[in-house]
Amino acid sequence: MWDIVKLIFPYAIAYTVPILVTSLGGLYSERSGVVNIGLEGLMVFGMFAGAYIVFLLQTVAPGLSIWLGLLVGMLGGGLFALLHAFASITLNANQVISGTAINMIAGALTLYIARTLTGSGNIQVIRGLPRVDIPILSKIPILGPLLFSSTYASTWVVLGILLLSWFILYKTAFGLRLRACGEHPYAAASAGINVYRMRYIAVVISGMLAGLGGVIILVTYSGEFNGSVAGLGFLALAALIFGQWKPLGILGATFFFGFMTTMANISQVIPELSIIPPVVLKVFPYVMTLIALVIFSKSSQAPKAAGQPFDLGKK
Amino acid sequence: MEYIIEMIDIYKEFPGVIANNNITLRLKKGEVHALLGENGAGKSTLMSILFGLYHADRGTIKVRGKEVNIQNPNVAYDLGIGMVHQHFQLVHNFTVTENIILGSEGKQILDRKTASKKIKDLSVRYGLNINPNDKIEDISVGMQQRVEILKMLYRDAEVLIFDEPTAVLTPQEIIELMNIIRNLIEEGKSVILITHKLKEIKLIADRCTIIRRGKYIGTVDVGKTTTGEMAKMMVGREVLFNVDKDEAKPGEVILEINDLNVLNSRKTLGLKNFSLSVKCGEVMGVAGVEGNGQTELVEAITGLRKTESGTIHISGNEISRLSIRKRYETGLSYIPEDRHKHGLILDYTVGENMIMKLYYQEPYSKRGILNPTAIEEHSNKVMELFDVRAGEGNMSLASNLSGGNQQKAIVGREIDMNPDLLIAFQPTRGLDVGAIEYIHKRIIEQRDAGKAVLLVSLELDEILDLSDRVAVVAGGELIDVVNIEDTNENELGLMMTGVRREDMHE
Amino acid sequence: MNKKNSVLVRSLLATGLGLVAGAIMMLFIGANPFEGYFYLVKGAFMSVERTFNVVGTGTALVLTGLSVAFAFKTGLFNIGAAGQMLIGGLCASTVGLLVPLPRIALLPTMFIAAALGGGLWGAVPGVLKAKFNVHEVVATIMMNWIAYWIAFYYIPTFIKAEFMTTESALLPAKASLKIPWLTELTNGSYINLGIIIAIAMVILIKFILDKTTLGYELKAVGYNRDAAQYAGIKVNKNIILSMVIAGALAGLAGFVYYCGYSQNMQIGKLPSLGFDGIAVALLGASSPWGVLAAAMFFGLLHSAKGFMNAITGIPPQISDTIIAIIIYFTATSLFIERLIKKVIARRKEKAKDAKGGED
Amino acid sequence: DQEESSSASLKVGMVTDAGTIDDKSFNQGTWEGILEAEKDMDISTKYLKPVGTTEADYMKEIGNLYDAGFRFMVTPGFKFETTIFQVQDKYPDCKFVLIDGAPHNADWSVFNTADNTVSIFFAEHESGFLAGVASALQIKEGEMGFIGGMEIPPVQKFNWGFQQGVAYANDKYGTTVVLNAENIIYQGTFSDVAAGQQLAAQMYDKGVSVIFAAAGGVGVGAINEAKTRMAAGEDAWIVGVDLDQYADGIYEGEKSVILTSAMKHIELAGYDTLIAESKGEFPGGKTLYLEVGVPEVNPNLGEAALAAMEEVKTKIEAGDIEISDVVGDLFP
Ligand SMILES: Nc1ncnc2c1ncn2[C@@H]1O[C@H](COP(=O)(O)OP(=O)(O)OP(=O)(O)O)[C@@H](O)[C@H]1O
Ligand SMILES: Nc1ncnc2c1ncn2[C@@H]1O[C@H](COP(=O)(O)OP(=O)(O)OP(=O)(O)O)[C@@H](O)[C@H]1O
Ligand SMILES: [Mg+2]
Ligand SMILES: [Mg+2]
Repeated sequence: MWDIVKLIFPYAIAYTVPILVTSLGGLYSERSGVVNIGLEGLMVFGMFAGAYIVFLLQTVAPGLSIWLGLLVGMLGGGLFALLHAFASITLNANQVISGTAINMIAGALTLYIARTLTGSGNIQVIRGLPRVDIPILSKIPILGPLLFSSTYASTWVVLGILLLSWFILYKTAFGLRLRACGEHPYAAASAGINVYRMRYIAVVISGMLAGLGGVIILVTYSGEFNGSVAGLGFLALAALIFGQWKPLGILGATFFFGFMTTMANISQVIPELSIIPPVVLKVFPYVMTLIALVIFSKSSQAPKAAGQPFDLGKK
Repeated sequence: MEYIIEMIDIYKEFPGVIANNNITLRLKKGEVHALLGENGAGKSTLMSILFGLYHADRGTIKVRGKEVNIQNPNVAYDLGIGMVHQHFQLVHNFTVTENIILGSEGKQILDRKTASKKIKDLSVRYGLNINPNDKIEDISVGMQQRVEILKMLYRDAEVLIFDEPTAVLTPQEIIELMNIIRNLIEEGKSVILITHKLKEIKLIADRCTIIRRGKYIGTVDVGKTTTGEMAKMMVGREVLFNVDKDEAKPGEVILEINDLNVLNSRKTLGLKNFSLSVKCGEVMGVAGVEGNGQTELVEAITGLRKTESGTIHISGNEISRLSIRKRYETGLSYIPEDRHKHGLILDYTVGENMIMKLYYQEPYSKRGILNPTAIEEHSNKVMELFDVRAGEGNMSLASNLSGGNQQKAIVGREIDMNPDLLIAFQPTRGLDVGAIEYIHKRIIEQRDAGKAVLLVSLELDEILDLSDRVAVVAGGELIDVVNIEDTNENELGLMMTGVRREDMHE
Repeated sequence: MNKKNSVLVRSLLATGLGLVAGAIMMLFIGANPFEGYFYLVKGAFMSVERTFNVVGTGTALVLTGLSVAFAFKTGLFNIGAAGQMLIGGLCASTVGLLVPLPRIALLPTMFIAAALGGGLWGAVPGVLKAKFNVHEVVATIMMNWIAYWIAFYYIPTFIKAEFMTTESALLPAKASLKIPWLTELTNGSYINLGIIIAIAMVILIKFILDKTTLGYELKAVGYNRDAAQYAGIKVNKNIILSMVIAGALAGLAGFVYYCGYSQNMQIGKLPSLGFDGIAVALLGASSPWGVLAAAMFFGLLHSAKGFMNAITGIPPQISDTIIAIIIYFTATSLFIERLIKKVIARRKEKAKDAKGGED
Repeated sequence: DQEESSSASLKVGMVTDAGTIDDKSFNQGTWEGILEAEKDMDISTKYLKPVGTTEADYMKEIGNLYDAGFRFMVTPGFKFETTIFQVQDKYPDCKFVLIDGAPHNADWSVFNTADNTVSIFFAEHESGFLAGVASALQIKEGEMGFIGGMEIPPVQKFNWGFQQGVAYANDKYGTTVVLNAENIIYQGTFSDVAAGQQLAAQMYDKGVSVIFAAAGGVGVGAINEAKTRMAAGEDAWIVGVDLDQYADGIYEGEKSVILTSAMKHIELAGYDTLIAESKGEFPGGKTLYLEVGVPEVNPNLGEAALAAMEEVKTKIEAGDIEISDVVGDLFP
């Protein structure tokens, strides 16, 4: 079993990271009171923007182009999220509808633009991020092979974002205000906080992180943009709820998904696992999530105002 | 500089409603200035404009003689203006400290320790008795109000606006609040106080500005004006303050509660070994500080909450294991505390709301199919009987009714079911005197028709006006049941703190 | 303006804005929007076959749209129509392929199987929501994937085609919803018995929601759970029931799609119609007739976009983009409508003022 | 305008199979052949992508093309078999080129390639065989693996041919390449990029050095994994499929992870039939077998491997080597 775990771990982490960072994006948005069903679309859009930059620059500056791609993917996701922000914050639209529209627009529009720009719906990346063993740390017994071997730089960036998010949310004035906007926006407003602005910031951050997640998929395991992220945005949303709207909960939830899915994916080539009917392995993460949700259901920590438009009656 | 605040000719319109139609209000430094008006008169709107939450369409605001533009609450705080809202603006799962520093945290990285210390100091100085580390959801409403006050003090507000602060308080808490307000005045602050209770205005205010339907009526010197005069200015007609009622003629026991134990939302016993019996033809008032078991009692009777042990009989039938609907069918009606949470389905029409508990019965439906004619007839009847006014009659959405009309609709619906036992939980909360008068009359009519009424109210005046007997609760226990003639406000207030009558007269 | 009219206006407004946005995008790539839309309409109605194809293409969308709309009405968001549809199709196909019954009995059995299968798939999130307060959005997403993988392994194991493991066997004619003479008459269009089922369901759901105590209860729970409980309505029962009905509708979508439109099932696919159902429900403002109209409109776009593309060179993604933009505008049209009202009110006021300012 | 100028020339349409037009494989090959023909003759071209992959979806797009005036259509994939069976009669004035399949009715009881239709087949097993021989000869010893997409006939044939090729190299050229049953798998989709990457990673981690990926998007993931490894100095090769995938495998300068590719010259399907059509020689009603093999240029193959491959090629052509296109006692 240990051998299997050791074998799976680095790839499970690689698979987890984009979901994790997207889910963290969702965390900002929902903590500010804006439900973001559009994470999937934001990922797609960010992935598209990043892929296009990498595509343009990879022959000129291979290493740099990847990091630029990550940056532009973030910006692209953030920019695209403005559409959701505008509808759900400025226009007080139904946030679920707006998010659904974001998903639909991203899928259709990126392919439409990709065709026009590159003449091709698919955008390929020559080479993604390298995978490296962290010197010294990868030699630590147990933890070394699990955590510090074959890692992507992006993984550490995302873990940094995770820690930073925790700190921002709970230790800074910005975080306090953000959470207040998601729990009781009118209280926040009466404390002099510009709820609209906070929500805009949060939704844009969620777009940036989801966009980053999209590009990470591209520069780590997929190497190609094809107009879809295969439902990972929805998984990120589920992980957000499963993780009870908390950074560490989200880490746990996404890693659980990542590990189980990876295990199911590769069970075919691992004789020890191939005795289990594949359908069981495939279905396992989803069934377990349902069970976990039942167990945690007693203490739901959902932001109280998430999904409710905020309207001060201003003209 | 005579006035610290001057609001001149303030005009504010909401879609379809002119909330403020050229209202003028001038606040002197060091005074308590009351703002009086019916529900929907525009009081909260006016104060929200002063506090920077809304923007006036027209009009001028001067602070200390200088014209200002209050863009948002931050500007208001900078000008030394703070506000305690009618509905508390507190984040329930934040601590007291977090709520108070929210929006004026100082540095970007939170320093909760220093803030807590400052809050503790303020709390001691003004006698507020607050623990900065408590979570809001764990403290009483009275305490929450003090947090709101601390929020203003923390920001060095000079002008403090209180929007209906006493509506949610117990008599004792009201007295304490009055003391706090006096402290504030002594420390050199000025206060604007919104309240529907003329008695309170008399007690503490220096001057009073009265508005009606968004229009400025006048400003009076409280010392030189009677409550009757003020009430007349407010509603535009004479108001009866006391409910006329004859002697009660109590009959058989209809509601019998024995040794009832009920858990509260925090999973501890909210009602302990509670026993009570209510007779036909009487109004049984339940007096108590909020959160002392009233909700648990009422919800246990109606079935919204499970009981742990004990029995509840209505007309001799044990009902504590029956479904909610079965209980209503035994002749129980219930005017709920929160009209928006429980009382109405705001997206349904008034007509649909009128059959909320009847829709499955003939003639409103037959074999699962609704009968629109019967529904319409029924709701028109109730609306007429109880003077429910709505733009499109029974086809109006409930959400489009004003608060008073919503409440009248609920009262009408419940009384029209001709219940043997009517439970009325805070039936007039937040309503103006006109609406209160009307609802009180209906409750007494019910009693006079030989029906039982269980009236839960946090307002002692209401209890004293309507009840024949009063059950006082404290800490989830029944303290005592007293006849209304044998008691008075002071005694009830003391009992509500948990002191038993025997102990009082020693 | 009463509520119904204003909903209609809003949907039309959104559609209009979506089409305008589509026109702008066509201009952007140098195409002529009038030509584009002309061929879109021509592609939909230029022949009997094509006209009926619009209906045939929209049929399953009516049911997925109805599924989502019904859940909406009762306060639930059903993202799980795709999975419910898949299971419904699986059940119907299994019956169609394996149960030896004459057509007259087989089709009703398949109908029931599909409704039961979809209903069961809806019941799980319903129960989780009612009993454990598990958010139905997550639960239905999970159920989608579970359905996906079950179909993935079920089809090759139990109902696979003779020469292929990735598809189910083609349904025999007696198990197909196609009506040979009608197909013939319409030159081989996709119209089939499914449209009867779809319209019947529209009428049934409309009736349930508006005219029955069941609908009264379901909507009450949807609008205000606490008030419904206060009124003595069994909230949990209604939540579950609502999801079961929504699931059954989506299951029937699987029936009409897999047994009427495609005649077999393929593995490795969550039907996109499940998600399009969300769009249909939104554009149809969750009202049954609105859903029917929206589904037909989407059917038109889906069935004619290829023709437009073939003639004009405007990429077919334009129609997906138009649909997406329409949905975005349905979300925001309430605001736009208010804006328009305000402008009108201002005008009136000015007119009044001009009259002399009395009153 | 556009319509006018093209009205004179033949309108040639294509309906894609699952996947995009630039799938580096089937659709792309077919489309490139048509575009190639467009350069050489007076035709206008267009492809449509159906929403799904059911017969109804295909019929719809063929109808769209037909109604828009297209009278020559190329459809890639055996999934079009039943569709073409119907449309060849429905649209008798239109010509159809069906790649990888022969028109038949729903229950396979009637096969009929009408006069306006030509069926085109490829011997994928031969292509797989050659690729197997070439890669075995190149690495000489070690382990190889196979990742298929869905378990459908063309992919299966690639697999079986590949296994026979490796065995042949071991037998006749003394290589010692191992193919373990556990390393021969079908992922189950043509789209799960993540699973492709993870499966390839596992195989490489367990010592496999060459993976034959006939798996669409799943293959994209596998190629991506190979690139990451090769860039880090590991031996991680991919055998490409359908087209010469060398360019897709480039990870640095000119270096590619694609050892060789098991090709079928799909582009010839459209090109050859269109040229024939222009000469009035459309091979209607016929079934054609088109060329398969490995690319002309294989920068990653050494002299010895190339030479041996030529030898094998001649033997196959001469019928000296028999390659089975059924599973027999191979790994399924
Ligand atoms: N945000 C808003 N949008 C639209 N109308 C509003 C809004 N806020 C208040 N109103 C309307 O403006 C009028 C004045 O409301 P306001 O809350 O100021 O009354 P009030 O005097 O405080 O009443 P109460 O005694 O019930 O607190 C009412 O008709 C109310 O319905
Ligand atoms: N938020 C709102 N949006 C639109 N219309 C509103 C809103 N609030 C109130 N109204 C409408 O404005 C009118 C006045 O409401 P308001 O609350 O001032 O009533 P009121 O005069 O105070 O009556 P009551 O004594 O019953 O409270 C009502 O007809 C109500 O339908
Ligand atoms: Mg009011
Ligand atoms: Mg008010």
